[in-house]
Amino acid sequence: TKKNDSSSYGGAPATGAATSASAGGGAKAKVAFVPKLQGIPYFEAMNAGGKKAAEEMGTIEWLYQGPTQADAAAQADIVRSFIQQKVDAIIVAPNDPDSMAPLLKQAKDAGISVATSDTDAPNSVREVFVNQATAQGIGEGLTDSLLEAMGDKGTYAIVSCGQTAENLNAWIKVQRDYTAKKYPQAKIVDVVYAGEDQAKATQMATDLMNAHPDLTGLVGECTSSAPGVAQAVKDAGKIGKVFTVGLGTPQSMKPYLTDGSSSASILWDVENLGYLTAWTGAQLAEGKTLAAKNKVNDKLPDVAFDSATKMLLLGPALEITKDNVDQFNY
Amino acid sequence: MSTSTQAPTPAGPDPAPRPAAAERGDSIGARALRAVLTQRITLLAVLIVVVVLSYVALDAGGYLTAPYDPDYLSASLINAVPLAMLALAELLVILSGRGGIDLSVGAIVALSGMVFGFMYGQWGWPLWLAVVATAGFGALCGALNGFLVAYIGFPALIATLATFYAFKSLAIVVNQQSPISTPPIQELYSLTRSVEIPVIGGQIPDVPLGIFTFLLPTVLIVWLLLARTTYGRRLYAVGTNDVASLWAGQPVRATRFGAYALAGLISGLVAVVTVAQFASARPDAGVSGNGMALPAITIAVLGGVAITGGIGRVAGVVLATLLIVWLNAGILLAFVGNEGSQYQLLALGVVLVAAALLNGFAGRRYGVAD
Amino acid sequence: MTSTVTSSRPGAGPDAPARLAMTGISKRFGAVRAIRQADLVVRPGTVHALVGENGAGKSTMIKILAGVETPDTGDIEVDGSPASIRGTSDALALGIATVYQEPQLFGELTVSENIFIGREVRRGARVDWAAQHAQVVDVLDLLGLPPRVATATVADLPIATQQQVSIAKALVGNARILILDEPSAILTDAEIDVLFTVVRRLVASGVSVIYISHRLDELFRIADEVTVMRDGATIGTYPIGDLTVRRVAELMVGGILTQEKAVRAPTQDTPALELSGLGRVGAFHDVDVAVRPGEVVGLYGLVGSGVSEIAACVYGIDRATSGTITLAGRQVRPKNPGHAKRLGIALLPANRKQEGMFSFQSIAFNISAGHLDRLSKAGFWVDRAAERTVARDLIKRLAVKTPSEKQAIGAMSGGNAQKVVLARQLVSRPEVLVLAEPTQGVDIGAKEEIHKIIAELAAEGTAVLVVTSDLPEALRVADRLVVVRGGTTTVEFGPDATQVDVLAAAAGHDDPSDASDPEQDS
Amino acid sequence: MTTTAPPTSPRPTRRARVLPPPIAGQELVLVAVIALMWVVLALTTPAFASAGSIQPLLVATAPIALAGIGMTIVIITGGIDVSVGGMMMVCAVVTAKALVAFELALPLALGLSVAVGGLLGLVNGLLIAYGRVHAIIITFGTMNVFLFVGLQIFASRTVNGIPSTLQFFGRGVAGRTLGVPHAFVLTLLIAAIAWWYLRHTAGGRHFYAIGGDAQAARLAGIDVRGRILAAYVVTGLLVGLASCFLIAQGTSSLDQSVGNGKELAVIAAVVIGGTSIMGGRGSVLGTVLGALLVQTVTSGVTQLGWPSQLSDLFVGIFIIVAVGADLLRERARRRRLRAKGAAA
Ligand SMILES: Nc1ncnc2c1ncn2[C@@H]1O[C@H](COP(=O)(O)OP(=O)(O)OP(=O)(O)O)[C@@H](O)[C@H]1O
Ligand SMILES: Nc1ncnc2c1ncn2[C@@H]1O[C@H](COP(=O)(O)OP(=O)(O)OP(=O)(O)O)[C@@H](O)[C@H]1O
Ligand SMILES: [Mg+2]
Ligand SMILES: [Mg+2]
Repeated sequence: TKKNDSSSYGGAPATGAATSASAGGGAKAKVAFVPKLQGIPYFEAMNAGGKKAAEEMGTIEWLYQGPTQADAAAQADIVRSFIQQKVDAIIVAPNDPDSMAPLLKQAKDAGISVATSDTDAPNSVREVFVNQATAQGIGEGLTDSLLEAMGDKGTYAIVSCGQTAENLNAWIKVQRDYTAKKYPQAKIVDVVYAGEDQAKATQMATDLMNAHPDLTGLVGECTSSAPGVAQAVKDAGKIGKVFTVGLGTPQSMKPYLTDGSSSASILWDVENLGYLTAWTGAQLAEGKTLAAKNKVNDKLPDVAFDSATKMLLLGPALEITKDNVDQFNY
Repeated sequence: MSTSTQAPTPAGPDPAPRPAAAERGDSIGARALRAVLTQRITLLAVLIVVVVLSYVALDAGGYLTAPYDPDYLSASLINAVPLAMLALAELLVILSGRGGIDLSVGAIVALSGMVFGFMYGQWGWPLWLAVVATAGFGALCGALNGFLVAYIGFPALIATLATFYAFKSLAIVVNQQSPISTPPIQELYSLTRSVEIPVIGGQIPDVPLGIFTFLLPTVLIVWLLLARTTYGRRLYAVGTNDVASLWAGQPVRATRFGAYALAGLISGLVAVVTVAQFASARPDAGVSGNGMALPAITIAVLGGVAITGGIGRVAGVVLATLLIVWLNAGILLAFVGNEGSQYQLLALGVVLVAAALLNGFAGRRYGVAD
Repeated sequence: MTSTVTSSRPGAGPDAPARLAMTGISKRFGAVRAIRQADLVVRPGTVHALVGENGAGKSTMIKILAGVETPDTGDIEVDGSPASIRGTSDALALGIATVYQEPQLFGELTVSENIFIGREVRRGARVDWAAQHAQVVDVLDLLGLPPRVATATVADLPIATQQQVSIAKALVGNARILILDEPSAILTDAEIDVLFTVVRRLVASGVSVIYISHRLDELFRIADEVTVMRDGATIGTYPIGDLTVRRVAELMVGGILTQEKAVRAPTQDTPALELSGLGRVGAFHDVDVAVRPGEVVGLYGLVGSGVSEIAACVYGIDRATSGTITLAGRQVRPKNPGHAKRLGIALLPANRKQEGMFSFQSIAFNISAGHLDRLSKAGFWVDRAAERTVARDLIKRLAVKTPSEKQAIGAMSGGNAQKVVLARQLVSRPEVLVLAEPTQGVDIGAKEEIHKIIAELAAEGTAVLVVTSDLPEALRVADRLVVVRGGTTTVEFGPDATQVDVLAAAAGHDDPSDASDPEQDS
Repeated sequence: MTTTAPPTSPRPTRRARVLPPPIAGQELVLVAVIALMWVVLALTTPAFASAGSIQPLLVATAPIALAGIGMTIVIITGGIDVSVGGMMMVCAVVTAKALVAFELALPLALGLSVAVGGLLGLVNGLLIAYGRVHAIIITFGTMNVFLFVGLQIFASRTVNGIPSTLQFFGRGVAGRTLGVPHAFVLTLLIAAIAWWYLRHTAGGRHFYAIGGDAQAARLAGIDVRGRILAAYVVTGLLVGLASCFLIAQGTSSLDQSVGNGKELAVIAAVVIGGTSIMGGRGSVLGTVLGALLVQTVTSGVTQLGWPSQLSDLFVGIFIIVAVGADLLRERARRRRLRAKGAAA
């Protein structure tokens, strides 16, 4: 029997994996991406982008495997199995950044390059964080879009999802601060948590409208509550009276953007994010260093890398409205 | 590990009078078949061998994405720690009879994990004190269940469904839904790393430390408790027939109460394991997704614990955990992409139903009560 | 070897075809040959008793007839034509109605519903409650129960009334063969009288009744013919006139019974157990009994008289509300069975299956349960060697038939299981031993052995209180017999009491002490 | 054997009450508690008592109540079904996909969902009735299998652009007639039928008998297996219908979180409604009220502006209180019986 070379303390860090991919020529480097959750359009679109990158670049094999529940433990299992598979790079969108940190260390010790994408694990050994947009950009984008619809004033509420989701909570914090600063006549009256349940998000949005009859805005903080709040407004017959924005994927938001129950969806090009993630994995696997500005492909000619925070930024957040929604097929 | 010498449970070597003729006349093969079909522990042991060998064969044939080797098996044991411990907690409460079950173990893990987070991560208590206090807090949560079930007379399913909701809600509210992951908590991860076993460690893979620090002590203590102590006897007696237990002068309520409190205590320990494993005290640990309770009950049942009480063994629970953990670990290597996690669900469901049906069928066929 | 019989009863001439003929019936359960080549012929309009030791196969025989079990071999003819009984509904369709040994009632349903369950009177899609109700009221009336019982929820009724409901259930509908499997076990004598009246009325109208009972004296009041079973085979069928209780018992066990009674004297004068003025609201009052060491006292009362409640009180299951319990001169108040045990009281529960046995646990487990403090180190660590020794000793002493102390008690016969439960009471020699219905449902052989053990215990100086509703047993084992009637102790009899005297004292001459007052529902 | 009523029952004068009262203690208590909560919420929140609040509340109650009716029957027979969440997922995804692909009409969509639910219920029922393994074990197993099937059908995608066909059961205007939500009315109608069936037909009473004592029920000639099978199939059918309600209440897309955790929500509604988990006793009206109570708590907490996570704590407390009250009543009943026995 051989010793575990994946253990965190033992086994000399094998530097071989990265070099062999570049030197060996024939064998493709294995880049694995572990999303928070499988089967939701957001991560499946990232997967599509990653696959596309693998095809176009031709130097990597793209692996994608996610848990069926947004659960840190289930995600850890998958990371562990990728470590066992001795892939060349593991990129994770952690459900719980703190939980993921030690595992990433374990992977790195086993000679695997590690990175995060979509959600960061700042206290980890990750070499790069592929960021879709800054928390600032997202939070402000949501607030601006909503307040534009609301006429810069009024009260609004937020329907969030998982109570413990780091990035959602970070965005909410930005929204609170930014609203207080930039829109003194506007106010956030409540933040509620509906989990990943669309029907529950819809019902909670309905309850919020009843609890605050003067409510004129609702934010759906994630891809399941964004259409949920819009549906609630539509059901209550309050289109034009209560405005909603959210972080919804284009196809699920399309009906609501069209009928006006949702003013805008703040997102980014998720496929491009997937592409960038795969590209980053390839760079790491080949042992290349990232420049301050990177040309990834024609669509991403100028991706900024901040070497201080080791953050690769996709670009500014994107406002999806009824006019541009059809550009996205996910 | 083998716990096959457990005395009071006839669930294993079956003592029912059997026709001597049939016994003698049977070939060794027929007897082995009978043992596999009627005894859950034998069945599980055989299944584990079959599963591991099939994966090894698949591996040799190049059908797996990575080697299914002792290293991987050993590394995946880290999952066995919380799962087996909670399944042992379920063993205790299910044994206590009258529809004993504990749906709240996952919520206790979440809530006492937060308590541990406060004590160790924020208030700076020494580790040993925080661990003891967390276990104590878990026991207190379990004691609430035990009080409702044993002294007030609530059906266990209902009492623990209620406390599941309550503990879950409190865990989220207690720290405004944020996890606690201060540096002391993060450093705890080292408790779950893999270590080399002394003496023979050079020859075999390293094993996750949690196995030694938490799982094996729990297994050993629960086994001794059930098989060797008067409390264990009383628990089997109460679970088998609580009226008779009362008439025999045993403290029925206290015994049943104890089972729930102990289950809570084990859940408190699992909370520490979970916090260490994830380097953060998460308010939704143990309740996110499908939660920890349902898998724990499933493992217990797969391990041969009779839902009616009074029958069940530590060995069965441990073997069932190994089977599921190693089966799942292999599935992740056998299926690429999202399919892997999905087939884990299928495997768990099919193994559970098939084992239960097989035992039921064989029990009737061979005239042994399941 | 079945002897043919002719009856002299009118209306059931020898030429009439048999109502029921079961021939060559065999049935195995795994390796247990429950029935072997048994024959049973029941003629129309007769009461046919089926007797045999425990496990002789009586219940299995009637379960085959009722469609609960299917025989391996054999034929069944009803009224001369072959019948195929594949399920309970086939049996019902043939007019075979059964009162099972264990009550088969549904606690949350009303009496009416219980009686018609599985064969409801329908009107369209729904149940015709009114029509059912009317029939039920008639049948209850026949059994001397008021109409309001029909709408009562069964769980709200006393156990004896529940048993009568089981009987009512069999009486509704046009049964041609009525099977009663130990119906009298928990009925009071007055209720048994009502039952017998009903049975006679049914028989007169041409119904055949198969009657199973361990109370052999009853046969002589009701049966026309008796079929004796032994080891799954039918030994023979005899007209009742050819038999005596003794003869039946001999046929059952296949040998001659000896019956002698030892004469004992108490070893001390201070009672080991004394109840004085003991009472519990709603159950009994002013109970006075004293049992001295080395003495066996019988506490005899009809079911419902309060005997069983007295035992429960002495053992701390219930609390007395008045009076005192004194143990060897010291007044005590047992709080629970554990406490009572520490005080030196041991009790054999009346209901073996529910209150005594840990079915799928071993004999050793069953014996040591309740004595773990003694059979352990520091009250915590089970001393398995001591446990084994004690179990083996008791198995030998009580002549329990088993290959090993590891055998599960659930797979043992009733008599052996009873001995194991009794063995539990003897682990530490108790000062006071209360035996509630020590031989209920136990066959004559085992009964004898248990009686012998009781005598031995008394000889060793234990004070034994036998609480029973089995009069012959009470007379047989007790040195003194205290009769309970209407919730209180009444007369006391010495060793030479006769059955008639005691029964008269227990049942009372003028007031029928049972609960079934014929009060009209208003 | 059907016994015909004999002509000699001349007692037509007074129709004696031959059944227990139609509404038992637990239902009355629940009605009182819900009424009290509604009054308090109406007084303390701006718009709880408005149509815009009550209508969605009733709609949101419907799926849990509906699945709860099936679960009530299952629990009455002494069983349990923890696979309803998995069943909901399968029914919902099949129906949603069919709606998108074939633009099904409403009756067809309903029929499809109900048929799929019935099929899954049949699987449970067959395994439980013929496997002779405790229902909780079987349904723990099938839960996982159903989740697998559901995820496979989802094929890692959400179902987008679901047509508004099912809005007939939604929260919106299309889901109401004269202000009354269709989903809730249909639920009440089905509850009423189930109530009548359980109370007045032989088949219904047999469920109770089986839960009371399955062995005795078999001896009484009741088709125990058939009835148990029926209970799970009915649960499947109702879960199928409830899945349509869920689709209608969600958005125009459906993701794989649908049904997650619903089994516990449904069981909570049933036990709050006073059905005994031991079997043999229970009422579908109680279940509907239980579901309404839980939804009132959830909506109430949100409308009061309290942390939304607190609603679970209240649900837990309500379960304890509701079942505790039932236990006390049961104890009082036994004490009464003893006292009566003493008097006699
Ligand atoms: N379901 C069963 N499985 C195995 N053995 C059985 C079963 N039912 C009965 N037996 C066995 O068949 C034999 C006959 O049992 P049966 O119940 O007919 O006796 P019985 O004469 O009615 O006894 P009792 O007087 O105690 O009621 C016994 O040995 C019994 O153990
Ligand atoms: N389920 C079973 N499987 C195998 N053997 C059994 C089973 N039940 C009973 N036996 C065997 O049948 C024999 C007689 O048991 P049985 O239960 O008939 O006793 P019994 O005296 O009729 O009890 P009771 O009076 O309580 O009905 C015993 O030797 C027992 O080992
Ligand atoms: Mg018997
Ligand atoms: Mg019998």
